[in-house]
Amino acid sequence: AAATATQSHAQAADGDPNILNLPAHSKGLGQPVAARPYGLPSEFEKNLQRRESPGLTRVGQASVSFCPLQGLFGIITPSGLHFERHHQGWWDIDPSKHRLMVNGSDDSMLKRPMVFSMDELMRLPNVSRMHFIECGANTGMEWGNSAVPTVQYTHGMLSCSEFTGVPLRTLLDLCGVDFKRAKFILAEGADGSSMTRTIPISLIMSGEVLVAYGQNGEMLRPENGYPLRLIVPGVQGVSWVKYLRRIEVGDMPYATKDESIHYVDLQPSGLHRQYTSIQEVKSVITSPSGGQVLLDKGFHTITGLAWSGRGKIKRVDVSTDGGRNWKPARLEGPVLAKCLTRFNADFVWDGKPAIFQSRAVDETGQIQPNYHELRKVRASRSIYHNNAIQSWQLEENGEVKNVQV
Amino acid sequence: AAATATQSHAQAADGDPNILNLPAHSKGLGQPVAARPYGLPSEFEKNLQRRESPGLTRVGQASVSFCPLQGLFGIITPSGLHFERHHQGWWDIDPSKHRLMVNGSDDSMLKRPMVFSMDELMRLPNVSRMHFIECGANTGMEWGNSAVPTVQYTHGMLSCSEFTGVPLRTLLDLCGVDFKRAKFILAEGADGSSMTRTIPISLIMSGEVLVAYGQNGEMLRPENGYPLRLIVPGVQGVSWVKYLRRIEVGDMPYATKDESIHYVDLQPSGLHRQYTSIQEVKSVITSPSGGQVLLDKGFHTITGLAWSGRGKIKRVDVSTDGGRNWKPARLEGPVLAKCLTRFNADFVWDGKPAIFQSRAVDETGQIQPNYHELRKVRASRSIYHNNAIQSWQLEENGEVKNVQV
Amino acid sequence: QQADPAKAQRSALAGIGRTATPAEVKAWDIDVRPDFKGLPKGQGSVRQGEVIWEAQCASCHGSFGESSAVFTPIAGGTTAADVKSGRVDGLMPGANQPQRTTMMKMSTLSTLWDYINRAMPWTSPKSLTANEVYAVTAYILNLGNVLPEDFTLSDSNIREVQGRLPNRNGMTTAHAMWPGRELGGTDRPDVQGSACMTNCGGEAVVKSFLPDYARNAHGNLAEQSRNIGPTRGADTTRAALA
Amino acid sequence: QQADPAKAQRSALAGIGRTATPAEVKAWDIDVRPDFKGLPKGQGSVRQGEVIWEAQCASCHGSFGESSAVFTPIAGGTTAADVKSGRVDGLMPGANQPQRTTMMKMSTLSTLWDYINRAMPWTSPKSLTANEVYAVTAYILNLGNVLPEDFTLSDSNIREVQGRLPNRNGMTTAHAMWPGRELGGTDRPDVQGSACMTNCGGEAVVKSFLPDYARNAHGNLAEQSRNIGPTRGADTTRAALA
Ligand code: HEC
Ligand code: HEC
Ligand SMILES: [Ca+2]
Ligand SMILES: [Ca+2]
Ligand SMILES: [Ca+2]
Ligand SMILES: [Ca+2]
Ligand SMILES: [Ca+2]
Ligand SMILES: [Ca+2]
Ligand SMILES: [Co+2]
Ligand SMILES: [Co+2]
Repeated sequence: AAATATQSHAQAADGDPNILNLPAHSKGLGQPVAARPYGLPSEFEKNLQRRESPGLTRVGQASVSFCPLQGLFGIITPSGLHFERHHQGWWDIDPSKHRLMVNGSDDSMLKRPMVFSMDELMRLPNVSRMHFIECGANTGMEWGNSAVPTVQYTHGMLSCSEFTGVPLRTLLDLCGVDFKRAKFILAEGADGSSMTRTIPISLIMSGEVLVAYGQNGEMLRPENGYPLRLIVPGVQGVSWVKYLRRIEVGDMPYATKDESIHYVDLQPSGLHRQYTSIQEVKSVITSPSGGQVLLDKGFHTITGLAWSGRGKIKRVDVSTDGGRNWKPARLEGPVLAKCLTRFNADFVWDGKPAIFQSRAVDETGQIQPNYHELRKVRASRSIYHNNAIQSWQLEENGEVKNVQV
Repeated sequence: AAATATQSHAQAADGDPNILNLPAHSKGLGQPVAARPYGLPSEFEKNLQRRESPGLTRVGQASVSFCPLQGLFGIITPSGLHFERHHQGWWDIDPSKHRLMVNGSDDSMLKRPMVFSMDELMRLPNVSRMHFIECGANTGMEWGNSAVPTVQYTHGMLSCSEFTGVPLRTLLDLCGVDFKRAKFILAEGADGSSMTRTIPISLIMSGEVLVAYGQNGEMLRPENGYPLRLIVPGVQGVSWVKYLRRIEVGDMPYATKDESIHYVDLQPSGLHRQYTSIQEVKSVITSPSGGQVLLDKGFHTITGLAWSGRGKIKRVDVSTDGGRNWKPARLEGPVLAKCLTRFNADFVWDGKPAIFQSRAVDETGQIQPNYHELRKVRASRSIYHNNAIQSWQLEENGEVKNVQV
Repeated sequence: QQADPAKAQRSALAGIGRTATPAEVKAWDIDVRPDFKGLPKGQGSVRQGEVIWEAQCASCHGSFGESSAVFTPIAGGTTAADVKSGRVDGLMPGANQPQRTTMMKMSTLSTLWDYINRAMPWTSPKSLTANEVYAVTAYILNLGNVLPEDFTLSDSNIREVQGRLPNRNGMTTAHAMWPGRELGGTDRPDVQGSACMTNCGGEAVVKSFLPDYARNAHGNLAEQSRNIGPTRGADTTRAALA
Repeated sequence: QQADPAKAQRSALAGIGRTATPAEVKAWDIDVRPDFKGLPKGQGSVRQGEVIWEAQCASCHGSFGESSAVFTPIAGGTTAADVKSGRVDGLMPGANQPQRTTMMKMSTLSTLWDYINRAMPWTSPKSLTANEVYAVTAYILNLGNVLPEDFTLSDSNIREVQGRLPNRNGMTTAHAMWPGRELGGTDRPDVQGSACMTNCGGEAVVKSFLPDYARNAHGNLAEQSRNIGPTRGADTTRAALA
């Protein structure tokens, strides 16, 4: 590590050859505009990819690829690195043939069932909002003990984008939904799994739930549901139904496969909590984090992400001694509801071991728990909704490791 | 147009074959996760590319490619579609060899000149902020008359990203700059043109000017200055020096080629205004816009972007009768200083001709002028800093055209 | 006129979208609710189900639903006592069940029918007839000792079979994580952290960490981190530095 | 201790970055300011410049700097009268100059020297010696009738030559678009729009539009717009629909 740490140091008496000998790009002509009509990252950035966690799943089409949080900045996730979770594989659907149907579980739920084309949906009044999406199973492998080495695998089922779409409420209004009878909707996808999830009408009435086509300025990516996806801010990713083809308005929850057999949280009582949906207040330090090696002693920036499915982040504290003492971190703007918030804190490394932790508080006053506080109530078999404080241990050799205290 | 407009209509008595005959993706298995470790847009989105304006420039390495604003949503520009402006071509620079030097125009300006590697810069306290970047020459072709057909060519030297980097002020502090003597800095790039621009120290003291490496969550793209770029919020793009290699602290402006021969605004007096830098309050309707054809009468969403180099957007008004009558548009959140703001407004098309305009007001009270107001003061030979109200004429056949009223 | 904004908007937006035809709704409205609304008429026996299972399902899920080749096992881990109580003992703490199978968790029978009907077999979802779904559902229930071998499942007896599911009483909505009040949950989250800022708790002792032999289990981490910046990815093909 | 936060931070950040060596500063500090600070000693004649120009510049800029093959012409549009007044008449309204050349706009000679030195020749920037830059700068000034053919430009006479630039008095900083107060500009923007909301101005009459023959000049716009949504790109390979 010491060798690379001195990268900028004058390597000869005179100075650094990278300065003294002008590089080719200072003495030549580069490439023309639009050489790449759609650009890509630098060749030197290839290490940051979405990756599967070896052994986690058995088939690639019913699996997850994790977002490389260890290398990301700010709050917007580059769409090319957005995490993926498919149940029956992803498709690149012809949008001119895609339809959205809204119907009732019976005739009393709405005046008329309707069909919309993409052309029509994109004419309707729309909004643009920044929100995080987190899989309910994010950090699920860590309920019992430290299991995976890096923040990509511990927390990488997390991404954040600016979404553009039509409030679902508008579509329900157009169908003349009887809001006295209707209590739930079922959202259904068009892929093989035809993913189905129940959402309460009350949440839709708030205008927050979107039928979205836009993500980070362009159309949704195929892996994220092109051309249409449900956006359910604050709620776990499985409810953000991709390739959205149908909304059914009804008066009871649907207990679909991913509401009864999965995404249910096993409690110490032996009961499963059903319809656990909100992603509670959570944060993680993304760098320095597991699997990284600090190059040098001295000043470092501790950086990470905080979020809550209940609203805005109010504060984040950071500890470098495993949770004994805490200092407030700086929050970068904008701080938005149900959106990632980037935090930063100073750290001067004296070469001794340290344990980094971050702890978020949201605007409802909920404080992110440590593993002790979380397991006291829920034990460790929930699989889903692990929002415990993450610990990264810095060793004397500069290596950072995933630990639990 | 009529034919495509009825896309969602039941095409047989029974209904739409796209619904009645389940598509392949509802009856099969899709692709696995991480099939694309770094994802790309859908195959159906190829029409949106950055493009050169034919005849505008003579060589691709001293040229511009325009951002396809006509198809974008929200405020974040997908990095792959970010506009490009190169003076001597772009490079993909090895970041391990890249250095930033800070020196003084003479010894009295600072305690010591310094060199930083990327490793070091990325350790320093950093911030993440969303800002627009607009070339000073954006809309330059339209000073005299309508010249190009679409918003990509009229306004496409405009993009907006979340940037992450170190306040330049921190680096000047580290060098012990004497802020009583120092009044300006010169920023210099490492490419063939080694672009140089003067920035006032007063702006740097505000903490706004960043030495940035991050853009939209990942590293800057090569076309946008990888690995290091100066961010000068509110100021024209040419000052956002790419491939940043050097900052010189001095006591007078530098009158570089792009401060004396270009990016000077010819006034009716025959004098050139020099050091015009701020991008003043401006807006444009991105859809419906020139070169588009409305598929149908009835409801449409008018959508566009507003921005000001002086701070936040306070309001945007929209006219559909060429500026006689105006209605306030809805602003999408977040509304941030020196950042794009997305606005939306309703429009019900009765089939008659219309002229769409948008007019932005910023928090300092500056109101975007129409061409009459702008030319009364500056005539039409400025080339740079055309922030006039844009008009799009909707014809009875549904086609929208670039006009001036 | 401001009285009903929804109505005002409806009229402004008139002409966008159209009424769905009955045939269209029929083609797409395939969901089956816990109260069995949406369930098509039909029937299928355990024996018919076995034939379909062997032909179209067993390759992935195993002849007895025991395979974990593509997913957690479907059957296993339930007992006759569970069928009576409606609570699966294997889910109690310390029960030491190696896996939580579908049969152990499933509390609503509609779920199984609906899911097979919409998504299985995996490579050709929505290819089974209603009767075939009844049959294969019956077979899975037989594998789970919920139904006898000679049973024929149908839309008229499915409610009774629901009453035999081993984990039918195994769910609760008494929590604060549903984003509404429809399910009778609670308002107050069950877990709350601590706001302590100094001298909190005892010494920080590491209780869990990754074993050295797993160092390279996720591939070489040196290749999974950026090659510039204040850190590098650890070279996990080698032992950690002293 | 809070008295000097900059100092406090300096010490926390100690060890990040290092002092630049004199050789390093020399290698990169190439800028030349309007007061000629930064200008290396040296000299070059118009005639020497002509040789370099023909060999290394004329292919792109033309023998007389007249070519617009790669960029606007470098020379042209200035007169002996301009050299006297320091204001280029060709920039006045109605002057009817076809192009605004470099020579017409340039108000500081440092700019030309600095730019050639850092960026030209285009495909091999920073390859000229200081003397060569003097020479070619002299040649360009000769093309612009600023210097006679037998002139030798050097660090000792360059200030005088500055006093002959045709547009040396052609710049103003009296505007509100500099983000500071260092240049003696104004605080109030020169242009302000109108806040009028109803019945503003006269009828909206279209005064400028694209001619029909240019319809397809930017390629087929049907291929430059998304193929779904409320609009399509116009097919500009055909005449507009009636
Ligand atoms: C080619 C492999 C394959 C075949 C054949 C197949 N399945 Fe599956 N099955 C899967 C996979 C993979 C999953 C998990 C899907 C997911 O992640 O949502 C699954 C899930 C299931 C589940 C839900 C299990 C749970 O706990 O979530 C049931 C029930 C099921 N299959 C039944 C069937 C039936 C019945 C058939 C035949 C008619 C069948 N499968 C054929 C691969 C297969
Ligand atoms: C291969 C082509 C090429 C050659 C050879 C070349 N140039 Fe250029 N030159 C250009 C281009 C292209 C530009 C515009 C660069 C930009 O956009 O910033 C330019 C710009 C200039 C300018 C600035 C003009 C202005 O108004 O901005 C000067 C001065 C100049 N060149 C001088 C020279 C000299 C002196 C040489 C030879 C020593 C030279 N050029 C050789 C292509 C060339
Ligand atoms: Ca239904
Ligand atoms: Ca200098
Ligand atoms: Ca219609
Ligand atoms: Ca039991
Ligand atoms: Ca050091
Ligand atoms: Ca004159
Ligand atoms: Co999930
Ligand atoms: Co520019």
